[in-house]
Amino acid sequence: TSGKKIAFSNNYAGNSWRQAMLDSYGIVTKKAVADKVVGAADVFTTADKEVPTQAAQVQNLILQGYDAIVINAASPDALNGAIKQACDAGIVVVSFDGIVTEPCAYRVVVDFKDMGKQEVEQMAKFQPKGGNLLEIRGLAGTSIDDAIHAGILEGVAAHPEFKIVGSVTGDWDQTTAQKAVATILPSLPDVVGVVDQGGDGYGAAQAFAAAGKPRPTIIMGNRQDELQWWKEQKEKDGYQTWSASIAPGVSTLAFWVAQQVLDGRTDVPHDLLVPYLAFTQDDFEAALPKIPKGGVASHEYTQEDAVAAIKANIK
Amino acid sequence: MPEASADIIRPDGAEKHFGAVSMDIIRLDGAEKHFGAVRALAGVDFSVRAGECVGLVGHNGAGKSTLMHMVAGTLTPDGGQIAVRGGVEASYSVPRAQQLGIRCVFQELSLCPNLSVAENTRINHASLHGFGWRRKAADLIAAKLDEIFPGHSISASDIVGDLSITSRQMVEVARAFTVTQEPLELVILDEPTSSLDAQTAGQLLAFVRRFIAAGKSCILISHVLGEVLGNADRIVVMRDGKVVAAGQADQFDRDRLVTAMGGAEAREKAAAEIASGKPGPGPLRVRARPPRQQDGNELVARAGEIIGLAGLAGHGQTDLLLAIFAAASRAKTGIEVTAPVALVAGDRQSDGIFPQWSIAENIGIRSLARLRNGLLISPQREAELAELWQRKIGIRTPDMNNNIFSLSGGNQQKALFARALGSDAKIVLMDDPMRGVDIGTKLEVYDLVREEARHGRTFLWYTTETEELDNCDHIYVFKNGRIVANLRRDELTEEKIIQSSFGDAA
Amino acid sequence: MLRSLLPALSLALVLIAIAWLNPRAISYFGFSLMLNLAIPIALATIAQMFVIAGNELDLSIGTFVGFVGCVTATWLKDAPLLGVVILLGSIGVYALLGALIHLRNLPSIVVTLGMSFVWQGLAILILPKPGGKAPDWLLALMAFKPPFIPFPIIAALLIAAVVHFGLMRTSYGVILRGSGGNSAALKRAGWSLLRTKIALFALTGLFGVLSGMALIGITTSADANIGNGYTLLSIAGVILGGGEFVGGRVSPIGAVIGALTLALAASPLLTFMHIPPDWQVAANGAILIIVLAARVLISRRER
Amino acid sequence: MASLRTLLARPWIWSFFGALLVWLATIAFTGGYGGGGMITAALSLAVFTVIVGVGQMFVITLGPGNVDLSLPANIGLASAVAMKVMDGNDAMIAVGLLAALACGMAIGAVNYLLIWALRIPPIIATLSASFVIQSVDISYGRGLQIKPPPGFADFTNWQVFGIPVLAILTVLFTIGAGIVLQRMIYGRSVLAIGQNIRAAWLAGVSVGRTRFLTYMLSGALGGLDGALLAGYFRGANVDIGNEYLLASIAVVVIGGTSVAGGKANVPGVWGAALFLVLLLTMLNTFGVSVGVRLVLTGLIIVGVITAAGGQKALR
Ligand SMILES: Nc1ncnc2c1ncn2[C@@H]1O[C@H](COP(=O)(O)OP(=O)(O)OP(=O)(O)O)[C@@H](O)[C@H]1O
Ligand SMILES: Nc1ncnc2c1ncn2[C@@H]1O[C@H](COP(=O)(O)OP(=O)(O)OP(=O)(O)O)[C@@H](O)[C@H]1O
Ligand SMILES: [Mg+2]
Ligand SMILES: [Mg+2]
Repeated sequence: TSGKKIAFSNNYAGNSWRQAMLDSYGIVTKKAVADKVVGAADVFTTADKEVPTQAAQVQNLILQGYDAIVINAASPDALNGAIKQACDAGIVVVSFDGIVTEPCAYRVVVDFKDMGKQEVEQMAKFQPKGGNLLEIRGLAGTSIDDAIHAGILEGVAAHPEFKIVGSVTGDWDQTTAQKAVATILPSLPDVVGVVDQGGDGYGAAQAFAAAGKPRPTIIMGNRQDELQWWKEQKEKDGYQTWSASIAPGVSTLAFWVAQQVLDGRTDVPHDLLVPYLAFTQDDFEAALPKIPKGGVASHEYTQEDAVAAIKANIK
Repeated sequence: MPEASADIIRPDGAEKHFGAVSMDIIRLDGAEKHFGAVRALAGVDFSVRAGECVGLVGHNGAGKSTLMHMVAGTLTPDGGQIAVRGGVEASYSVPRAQQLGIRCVFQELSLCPNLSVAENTRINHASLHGFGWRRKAADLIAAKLDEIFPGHSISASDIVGDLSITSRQMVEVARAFTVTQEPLELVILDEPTSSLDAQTAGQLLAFVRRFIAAGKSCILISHVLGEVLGNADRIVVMRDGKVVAAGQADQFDRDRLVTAMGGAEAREKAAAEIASGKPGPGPLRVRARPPRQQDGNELVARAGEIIGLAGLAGHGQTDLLLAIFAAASRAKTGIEVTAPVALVAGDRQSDGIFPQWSIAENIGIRSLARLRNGLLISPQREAELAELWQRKIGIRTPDMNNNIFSLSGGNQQKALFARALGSDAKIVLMDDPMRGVDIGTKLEVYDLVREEARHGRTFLWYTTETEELDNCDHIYVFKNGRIVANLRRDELTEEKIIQSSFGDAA
Repeated sequence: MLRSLLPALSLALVLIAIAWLNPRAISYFGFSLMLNLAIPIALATIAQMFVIAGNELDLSIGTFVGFVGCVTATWLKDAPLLGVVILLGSIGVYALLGALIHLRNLPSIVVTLGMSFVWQGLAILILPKPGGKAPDWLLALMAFKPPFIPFPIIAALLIAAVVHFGLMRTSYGVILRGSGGNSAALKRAGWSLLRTKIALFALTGLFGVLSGMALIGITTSADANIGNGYTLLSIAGVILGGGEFVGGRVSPIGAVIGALTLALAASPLLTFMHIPPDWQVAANGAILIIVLAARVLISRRER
Repeated sequence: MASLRTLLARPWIWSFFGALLVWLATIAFTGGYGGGGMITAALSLAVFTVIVGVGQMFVITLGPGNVDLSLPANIGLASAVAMKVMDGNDAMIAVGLLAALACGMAIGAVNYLLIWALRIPPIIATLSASFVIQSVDISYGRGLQIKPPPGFADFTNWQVFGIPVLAILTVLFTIGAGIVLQRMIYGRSVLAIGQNIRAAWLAGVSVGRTRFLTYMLSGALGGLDGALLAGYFRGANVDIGNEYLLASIAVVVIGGTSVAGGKANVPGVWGAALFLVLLLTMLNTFGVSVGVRLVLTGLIIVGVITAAGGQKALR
């Protein structure tokens, strides 16, 4: 595949998760290009998480004559028109994180629903007596928010000792999340735990502190500041929690999948399930020093990882 | 005023006179209107007959425009009755007025600046629609403009916002006289000549006479009493919201009108006496050469001088004033200005007034630096300045903290005078500033200007009224953006100005 | 005269840059791809232009397009009659807003800001997660491949021509624009300002609906957040096309050209330039600045 | 009675009315529980909107078409600059604040340069500038969350008897802004330009300088806000200012400032900011779903403005 060109269509670069995603992608693809595994691997970023802008971007990548497009999509369905056009032009499309539902594309999927469910399962370990939960949701109207939320509801159904007494929208943005939590806290009864969608944990902790409320168990999202805070609390009084998120490096897995398909593999399943990245009380401190200050935990995949993942997903 | 009472309208209403007054196109009985505390109309009886031209005069804020709004249906009276051809109208409105053939040229121009001349015609003529309406509208307005203002240079496709204020006024007049499906019986002209030069004003008035001769009617409002005296069949004088005199035009002369209006009596001769006691020329204040000037002519103004800018409207006078104004803050080739400048705008709506502000704030804006007490503007000093000038040029309002738009048109203009004269400017540029100012006030302002000039202020005064040039020490006549004549006051005659305005001097 | 040609000049500038960077794009296929997403933008810009013609501003057009998209991908497909009724009803809501704004003399910017939340909320209620599917006829329409001239170009010409005729040439169009130029004059001439305001808002609603439907026809399925960016884009398009915020000075042809310019400058040009990811967003802004600055150089010379 | 009528005639009273109403509705729902905490939270959060709102108000008052769309990007960049300069060190707080102010002012100056030198309409000029600023921020901050010094973080959350000190300072600042607007030459110039730029020029107002200062002021306030936000939300990030695009405009217009220019209203900015935060509090407390929450937010905004009514047209 040394003559093949792979483009990466991204719709946002302004937070630490996306930056880590781009970093991982850059490290892996630069090496791949240098090793002549592929001919080119260019990155295209639009500003605003906008669907129409990204759709236009995909259409322009078609015009540019790329052989494959790796995409983190702004919408699972609304880009289908453009994705279909790409497939029709003979281009391999591999989506991850923000996946697309168009059947001709490949999906590197994280089981977000399971992640939501696990949050409650873990919560049950730390708060065996149960109690009130606060839920912080993500960007309304998106599929990931919907999936994690569904998982959390399932978890709560399985653990009737928990009750969700408040639910706010954090838009996956620490500022918005902290603000939303701050506005609802005064009127909430005591809360034993916070379930969220990753990355909002630190903001929630700040809001509880600002309101002078007791610190609940907050599920974390693998960001450096979250793990750092966790560590401080642990050292203070043995605080326990759990942390999970999709690894930004999954972008590299998507890259390798695209490379494998371009290489002529025809047995690659269109849906590849990969695990999310989770830290527990025992292993998070080991990971902490490796995460850049203000960044997020990541993991880069190799070509072999991709081959293994493909194999694992062939039924 | 017993002499003039012969024709005063009796207040006992239309019903009694049913047959007798059937000639009346429109008749208002006991019309009243309040704006907050202001009583704009205090029971006015007014009527217009077919085939007559009624002249309406009165000081600024007398209620003339308000009365005309009632006739045109754009304002409903608080009290009183409106009858059309003898029949009392229960709900009189604009569409009804249009149906009856009543049109109005309002004092504030009523054109849409974003539309073309033809499109503006369409706005006042609902019947201009359907296939080919653009052609029809363009032809109609062009024909009417040709008829009223022969030699005009307006095209039906011109965008109104690009036209000079003079051309806009011409368009508005022509539009009102354009006939489509609806009849045309009565045209109200509220200060139609305020932005026209003598030449076009003459064309308009001649047309009005032809219009009347054809059996139609007209109401003519003007502060140029000569226009009213020379063209109206009947004159109605208003004062403080009431009709104070009415009668056949030949019963009035200029002095009697002025007295009836309650203005300054017979002070016109003042001009001559001042001229004598003038000190010699002071230091140079302005030296300016219009950009299109090719010969050596240039405008020179010294301290204490009143310089007149004459010629037909729109021939570069306003442009030169603006260029001088700009040169005062930023060096400009060909123009030398040696002292602070203030400007009295003639087009008050677009160049002068701050619509959100009170009268006092509108006056104070040019003098903010002097109104400060430390870092902050002192409201007290601002009020003092406003009151000083309210007294000095008689702005008619109960409270200077009222919004500027509560003033009548002429009084708004006075506020703009107060803004410039109350400032520290040594040079005052005046862009045809007497638009809509009543005769009494004009005389006061002339005095004021001469007095300020005696104290060393310099005035550059563009005017469309030839009479006003009598106040100037020196007159420059403009044509096509150039100075074509340079007259001393003693050389000034109307013929000379007209001759240079039309001649091929340049 | 030259001034009214400025929007076209901006567009030409962007096209030349594209042709230079990627000659392949200047083809039937290239234009079809590059411009088809410009159609909904052009429609949204026209929608915005109508309210701007009446000295108002619509901050809700983006979320309204999203709402229409959600309705199109759900009810209009599954229960066409209901879908049509809802879309007509939403145009009615726009008309009512116009009436409310006129009767209570409200700042349209606040009212439409409020409405932007309402439309977005409704979109999320209709479509809690992305999905739905555009009706087949709409898909077929937007995928239409006429001979020789790409569909987006035909559509843009058609939109510009129809709206230009309606607003600039008809007799009632004059009244609508006049209401932005001098509403007092219009009132004095006996026209109902309530009616002009209602008409302008209803037209905004109508073109908002068309924009939402066109967008879904291209993307094939909907997302509650799909139109959010259109609010700013549409305002910028009107201004880029030579319109002004007050005074009723707007140009439908200019607006369509403005929308096309924005659509081309924002994406194709950028994609073809191969800029480091960090600076791609900046390049987006820089292109806008350059396009506008070039216009200034020319319009300065004219003065 | 008469004084009540004059009070009702003031356009800003309605936003406070709205705020009060929303607050009463919330505590009626919770049975009086948490009412004080809500006000504390509302005051802490409203501060940030008020600061940028005042800047935006001056800009909008300059007349139709004037608006500063670069505020969100400005806030984001300034927050990163402030945090990097402070570098977690309490001794550098003042320097960091100055750096943020300087950064904001530079952005304001660039905005005006584009508007004046290139004659670009303000809305497009500030929008384009915001794209560039965003890129600068991404490449400067790398999307990482940079933490504030503890002293600064505590300061932004410092409360006396449940009243945030920052809110008290902001009240003083807004009183100052009101005085500048009505009683200083600069403020009068802004008002004059907003009503009629040509008349202002002809009345001797220095139009160019006033507009320049206004865009600088807006930029500076954006910069300051960025620093304070980073303190309060415990870290700078690219997205930190996102919500202030709409919010800064919303508080200005809901607060009674005329979008046609020439008429500004300082107290209204406070009323509207509190109204918006308390509205969020109320809807979060009611626990309605996102869709319903958005619909209600919109309807309540429209309702309040309709109740307030516009001003009557003059002549
Ligand atoms: N909309 C308004 N609000 C408040 N007061 C008004 C309004 N319109 C007119 N007035 C007041 O009514 C009175 C009559 O005004 P009007 O415009 O009829 O005077 P006018 O005779 O036409 O004066 P001018 O010769 O200056 O045009 C004035 O005192 C004016 O201040
Ligand atoms: N010749 C003119 N005619 C009409 N308006 C003008 C003219 N010159 C300047 N202006 C108005 O003034 C605005 C700014 O002009 P300019 O840059 O000269 O500012 P200024 O008032 O001189 O300010 P400063 O004194 O701070 O330099 C212009 O955008 C325009 O609206
Ligand atoms: Mg009048
Ligand atoms: Mg005159």
